[in-house]
Amino acid sequence: MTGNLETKNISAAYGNAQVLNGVSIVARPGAITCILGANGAGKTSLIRAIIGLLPTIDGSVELDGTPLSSLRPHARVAHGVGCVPEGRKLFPKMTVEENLRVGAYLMQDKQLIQKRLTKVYETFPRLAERKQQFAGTMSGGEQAMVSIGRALMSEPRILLIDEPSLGLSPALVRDSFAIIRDINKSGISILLVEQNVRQTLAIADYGYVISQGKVVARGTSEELLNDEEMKRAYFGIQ
Amino acid sequence: SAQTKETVKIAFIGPMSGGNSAAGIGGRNSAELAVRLRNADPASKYNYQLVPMDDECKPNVGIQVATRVSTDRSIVAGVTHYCSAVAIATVDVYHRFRLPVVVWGAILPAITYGNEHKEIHRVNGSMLDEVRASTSFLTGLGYKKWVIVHDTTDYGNGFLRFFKERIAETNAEIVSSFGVSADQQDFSAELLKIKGIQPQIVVFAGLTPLGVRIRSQMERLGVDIQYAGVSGIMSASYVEALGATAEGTVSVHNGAPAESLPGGRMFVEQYGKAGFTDPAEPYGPYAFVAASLIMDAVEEVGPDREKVRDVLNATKDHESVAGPITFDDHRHHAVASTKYVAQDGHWVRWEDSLYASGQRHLKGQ
Amino acid sequence: MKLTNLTTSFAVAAIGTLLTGVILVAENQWAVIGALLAAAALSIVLARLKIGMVLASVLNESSAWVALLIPLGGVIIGFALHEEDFVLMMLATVLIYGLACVGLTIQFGYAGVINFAGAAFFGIGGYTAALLGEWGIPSLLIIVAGGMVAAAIGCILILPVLRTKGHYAALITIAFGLLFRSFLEVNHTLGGPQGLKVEGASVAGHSLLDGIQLGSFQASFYLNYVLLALGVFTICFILARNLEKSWIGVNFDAVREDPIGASVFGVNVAYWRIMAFVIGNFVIGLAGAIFAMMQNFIAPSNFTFSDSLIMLSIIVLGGLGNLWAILPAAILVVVMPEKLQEIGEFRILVFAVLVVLVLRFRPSGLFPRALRKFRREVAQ
Amino acid sequence: MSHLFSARDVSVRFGGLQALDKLSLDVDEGTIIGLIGPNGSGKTTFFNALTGLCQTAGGQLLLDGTDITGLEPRHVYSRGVTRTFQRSRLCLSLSVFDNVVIGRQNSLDLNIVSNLLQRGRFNAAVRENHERVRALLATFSEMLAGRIFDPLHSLNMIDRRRIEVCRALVAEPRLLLLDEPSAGMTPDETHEFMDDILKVRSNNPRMSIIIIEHEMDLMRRVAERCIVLNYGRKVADGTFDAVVADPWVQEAYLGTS
Amino acid sequence: MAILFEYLFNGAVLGIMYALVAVGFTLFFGVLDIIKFSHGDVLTLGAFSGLVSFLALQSLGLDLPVVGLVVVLAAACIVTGAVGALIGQAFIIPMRNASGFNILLMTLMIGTGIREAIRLFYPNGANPKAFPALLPKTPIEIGGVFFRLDSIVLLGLGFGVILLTNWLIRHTKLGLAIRAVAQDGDTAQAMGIPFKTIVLATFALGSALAGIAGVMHGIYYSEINFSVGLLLGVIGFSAAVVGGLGSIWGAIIGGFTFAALQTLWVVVFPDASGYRDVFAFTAIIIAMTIWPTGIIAERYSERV
Ligand SMILES: Nc1ncnc2c1ncn2[C@@H]1O[C@H](COP(=O)(O)OP(=O)(O)OP(=O)(O)O)[C@@H](O)[C@H]1O
Ligand SMILES: Nc1ncnc2c1ncn2[C@@H]1O[C@H](COP(=O)(O)OP(=O)(O)OP(=O)(O)O)[C@@H](O)[C@H]1O
Ligand SMILES: [Mg+2]
Ligand SMILES: [Mg+2]
Repeated sequence: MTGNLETKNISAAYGNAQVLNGVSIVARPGAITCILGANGAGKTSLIRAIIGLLPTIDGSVELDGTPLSSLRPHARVAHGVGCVPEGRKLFPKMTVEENLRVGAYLMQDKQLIQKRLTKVYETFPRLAERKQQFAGTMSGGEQAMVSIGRALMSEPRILLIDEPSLGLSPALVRDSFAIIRDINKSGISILLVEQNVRQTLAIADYGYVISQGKVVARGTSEELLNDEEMKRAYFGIQ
Repeated sequence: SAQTKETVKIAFIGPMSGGNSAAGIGGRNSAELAVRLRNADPASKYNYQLVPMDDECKPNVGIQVATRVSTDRSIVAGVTHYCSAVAIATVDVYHRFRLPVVVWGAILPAITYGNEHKEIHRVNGSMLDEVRASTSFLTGLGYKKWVIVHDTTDYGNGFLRFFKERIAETNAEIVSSFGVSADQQDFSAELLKIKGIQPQIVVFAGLTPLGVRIRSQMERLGVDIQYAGVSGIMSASYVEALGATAEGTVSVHNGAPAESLPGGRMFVEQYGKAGFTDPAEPYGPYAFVAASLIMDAVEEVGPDREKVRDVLNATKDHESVAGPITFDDHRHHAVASTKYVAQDGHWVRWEDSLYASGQRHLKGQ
Repeated sequence: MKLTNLTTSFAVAAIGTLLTGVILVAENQWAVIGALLAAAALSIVLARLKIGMVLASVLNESSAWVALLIPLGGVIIGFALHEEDFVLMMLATVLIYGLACVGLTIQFGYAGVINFAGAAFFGIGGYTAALLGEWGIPSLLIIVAGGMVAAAIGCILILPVLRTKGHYAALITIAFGLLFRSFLEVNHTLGGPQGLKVEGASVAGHSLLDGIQLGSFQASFYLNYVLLALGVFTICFILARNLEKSWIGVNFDAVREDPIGASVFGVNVAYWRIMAFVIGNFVIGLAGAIFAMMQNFIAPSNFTFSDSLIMLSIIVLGGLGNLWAILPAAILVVVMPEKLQEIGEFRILVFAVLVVLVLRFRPSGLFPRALRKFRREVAQ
Repeated sequence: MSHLFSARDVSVRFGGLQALDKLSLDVDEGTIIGLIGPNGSGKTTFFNALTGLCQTAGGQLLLDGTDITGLEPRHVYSRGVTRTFQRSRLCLSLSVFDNVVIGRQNSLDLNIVSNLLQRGRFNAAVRENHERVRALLATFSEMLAGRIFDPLHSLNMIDRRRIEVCRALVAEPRLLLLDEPSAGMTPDETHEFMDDILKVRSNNPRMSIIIIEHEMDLMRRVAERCIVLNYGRKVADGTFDAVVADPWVQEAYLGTS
Repeated sequence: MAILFEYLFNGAVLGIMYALVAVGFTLFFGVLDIIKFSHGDVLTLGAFSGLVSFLALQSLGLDLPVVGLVVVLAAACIVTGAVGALIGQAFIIPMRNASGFNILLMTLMIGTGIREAIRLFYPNGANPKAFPALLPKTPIEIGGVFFRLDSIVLLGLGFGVILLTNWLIRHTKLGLAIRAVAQDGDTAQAMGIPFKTIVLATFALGSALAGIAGVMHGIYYSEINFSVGLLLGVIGFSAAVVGGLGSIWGAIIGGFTFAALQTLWVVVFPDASGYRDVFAFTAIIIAMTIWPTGIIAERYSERV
């Protein structure tokens, strides 16, 4: 099975402010690996560093043994890294369908693209109603659907997902977690960043906790669920 | 030897960037040539140096550089301005700072006639000289129904005014006139209108770039009417840019062909020898003359602005490559304008042309 | 803290005065290039050490009197070079363009209202001065009238501008600038392409066109204009500075940054846009009137689209919204082409390349605007 | 009895899309209303219509019984309605103070002459406003109060959210509209954040709040009444428990069956 | 009557020329969200490189009519495309985060640089240059209406190029990528789009359009000079904006509107023909008041 992503000791900074401080994580093939951490811990920065949008000052990224560090973002995508960025990041002046088509930019087979498009519309019927609406005018939740749909259009070996549940209604949050699990079942490794700890750990196999740009805890979902520190920080007062 | 001679500075001002830079650079080169020739002459008392300045053909820039050269006490006099608007704007500056100047290219009458400043001289004639020659020439050829196309700068407007005045004294008539802006590219609307009016002749008052555009678009639109221009179109690039289409365009210019000037052969020869990459352009000889006049005055009375001015004021029958120069009471040197026709890719003096000899015919003849 | 602020401000003023003086008098091409290189090196060092930002905030947070360093420096240069007509004329031109740029800063730097017709409003001020000059009206009144007419005509233009935004608004001002110029050119009642002569300014019956003569002290008449421009510039500078550090300044910024967000918090977006445009045009009109009086002559070709661009380049090169940056940038943009006369026909090319390089490597200008902080006001 | 705010049959249309469909609801003084509904059900659109950012296609919006339909945003503000945005709308290049003080628009002296010339008076006004803004920021975080003159772009997301709420609160509105204020916060942070808002409200018990949230725990805790939207229509209205018990809500919104 | 048709026809050729320039502006704006004001001068560059290639051909003794046209067009496109890509690489990509206004000013200055360079470094560059007649100028007269064959060909060529561009942007993968990059470069990369390549391709494409327009201009007017791009740039920009930035149909409408305004004025008020630009630009301001975001308004409006 493929989709084994490893970061080794990566560090990165915005100007003088170092946000990643030697982060090493492994996303195992076929598994869902999650990254937890408070606001501003550096989760998004880690995702950006993996995809190549944030230059690293140290360390390396490998996918199935291929070093990615020297590649530009689009080349990393070509190697099989997919991404649902934080805050959706749709192309606001494009229609829903065009957004989805951009997701399939690297695919050549027109029939396959059409097939995937149909599948996305099946998963999100609301998008099927709105094929020609500008993505920028959609409601917050609808945009999330487009963003996940867009990521589904390519066939990555590993999918990086940054806070997909942000702003989604409870039912849709559940759906999206179910969708993520389905994607995973279809053989795509997943690296998931979330605030919604309980539901995340429910579907994840393995997790990392990041704080101040460093990995401070790691373990299987159960281990993390039973960690006292984690409970205090994330589950709130019950 | 040159080292022991005192250095005297003379300013040159003209448009060296922008649309009129060809004329400006030609003028600068010609003035430079005059200075070089003088410096090479062992008999001269001083070592001359030309200080060239760019007025961009804009009055405000002109005022700036005029102030700059006028307030530089080491400069005794100036060879100034090709563009009339700039020349008009700067006369007060020269007067205020008492810098004698000789205009080498601007032809609006008011530059010398619009004031009483003793500092301002002009060697290249005025628009009036041209208009007179041109009107009698064209009406003499039998063109009675005129349309004038003029640019909306003071140059084109000035011509329009004087043409109107002169035509009123003849039995010809200006049936319509069109103002066009100096950077206009397309004239189909004006030309189709003219096509509808059917005049006998289209007279253009403006500079070469515009003159070329209008002539070539007349051809495209099938406006088959005789075309005439003022001195502004009379440059080598007019016939170059139009090729065969230029054939038969008539024009009148204050400058006679350099070769036909008394000292013209010498000028052409020396200009070629000096190795300038750009041509002298028709007004080049006048820049040469202006610089020479100033240097002659300096030779006579030394580098003193006031004395140089007085000598210049009194210029009478002074020999030059453009013939004898005489300043009138407004320090203006009138020029007998020469008539030209474009023939086989060259501007030819009308009298020497195949048209005058009847071998070829202008349109409507 | 107080002392360092004071010494820093004085040091800045001293260095600025010195550099300005040197650039103004430098005749020799190498001296000019040397001064340019020194200024470039200085700006790189400032950027490297991040001192630029610190300086900007020091100047921004000092009390209003620091603005008086400008007339101080100006007067020092003016009197030191009192016989150099040309140099003084350049200095006055710099101040006048600087004044117009204060207006543009209020419009574009503060409220974000783009104005590509700066030269047109400058011209309106100038033509007003030309027309009123014939009537023997006191010069100071004429200058104010120049500002008022520019502001009034701006009021008409702002209406279409308000309905649009971004590049659409830019087009409206570009179109106005172009039509203003072509109108002047074809319309003969205002002198046509040949332009108009303008009466020089006179103060208390004294024509500013006469040189100054006090005992043995003899100065060029351009010193008069330097002092006049310096006076008006300083007043407008201080007022603009107060404007920036006021609730109105806060509103301008909000309107520029996010008009929709601002409107939800009660900000009258249209009103502030109009205000900025009108105040700005008033200041530009003042500058135009003084300019016309000093030059004694104006013509349509003084007020072209490229002149508007020159004004905009000044505020952008200096650092958008930073009043202090206007003068160094104006010196660069106004004096440099003049000093580069020796390279003749290449100077426009050189100038264009220079601007491109600055924009490319210092996109926020040579001296970016400092954050507004009300520290001083709060501390009092 | 009269309500602080009422919507009567309000409709909003975007092209062919009916984003709000004859929505009616009432808000009494001093209450906190939770607005929930699936994504795209028109919650934000309702806020936009209320604050004058989008045109209504029918119906009336009444504040204190007076019609505010179609008023410009700034006039709605003057009547005491402020809001936050789902996607933060702050001026990143300005300081924290500037961003918040804009919220006091109506109490600022905007006369040109006094702003430019009467600097002493202006300085006094700055001191007064500074005190208020500082105190408000301090209720949320002492650290934030200490950074009052820092540029906004130097702050993290959470602090920016706090500042947006402060900007809306500093005007002492009568009706406060919060659009997903807790998005992106951990439960802990959300909790703390809501406490702070309630703290501010306790000083001003007559203020009413409408809050859009998908976080059910938070809703349960703060909302005295919940209104559920779907496809721009009101589908349920009542106490939190009653609404949550509604079978439609169970099924279509909460996804628990 | 016949003259009326001639007005219409020549107005149309003028309109298509403006439209072609406007399409370039629209492309850069709609696609990259920038105003690239050097466009007019790139056009001049295109015309001059076409001229040089023709002179080169001539000196090689190859004077075939069709080949000449193809070579001249190709040369113009290659030179302008390369220069466009170079501008993108050196100035626009590194300035991706700068304000739109900075880019506008910068490209204006780059345009000035190109213009001055042509004037200074092309032999005798300040003077107008004859442009070769690459198309047959055969006069055609139908019922007293006078055309030239080459004008008709140019009209067709202009339309063809514009429609092709529209198709490229709206209906191809390259077009999709171009628009994605315009709206969010980072995310486009994260979707696998090669950012730099696409930006450079856009610049090459838009500039090549200017190259074609330059050659057309040369053929139509038989004459080029270093400043043709100056006014044409301003008019093209106005046309693009009046039509509605970002819309190719808007560019066409804008181009024809502008040509119609100019022609109309001279026809109706021949004695005040000098006022034609005053009239045209006043009309533009009024049009912008009526249609604040262009005649074909942007469909997208910001959501709050
Ligand atoms: N563009 C930027 N410039 C400067 N600092 C930044 C930038 N983006 C993020 N930061 C800072 O880097 C740190 C880590 O940010 P990051 O977005 O990676 O956090 P996160 O864990 O994803 O947080 P969140 O849960 O809020 O999404 C934060 O302190 C943030 O303020
Ligand atoms: N400017 C607009 N143009 C077109 N459609 C719009 C516009 N604004 C909103 N809509 C549509 O109106 C509907 C309601 O949107 P709204 O933003 O009010 O939803 P919401 O309830 O706030 O959803 P969410 O919880 O996802 O934020 C959506 O389907 C959206 O696509
Ligand atoms: Mg994040
Ligand atoms: Mg919403």
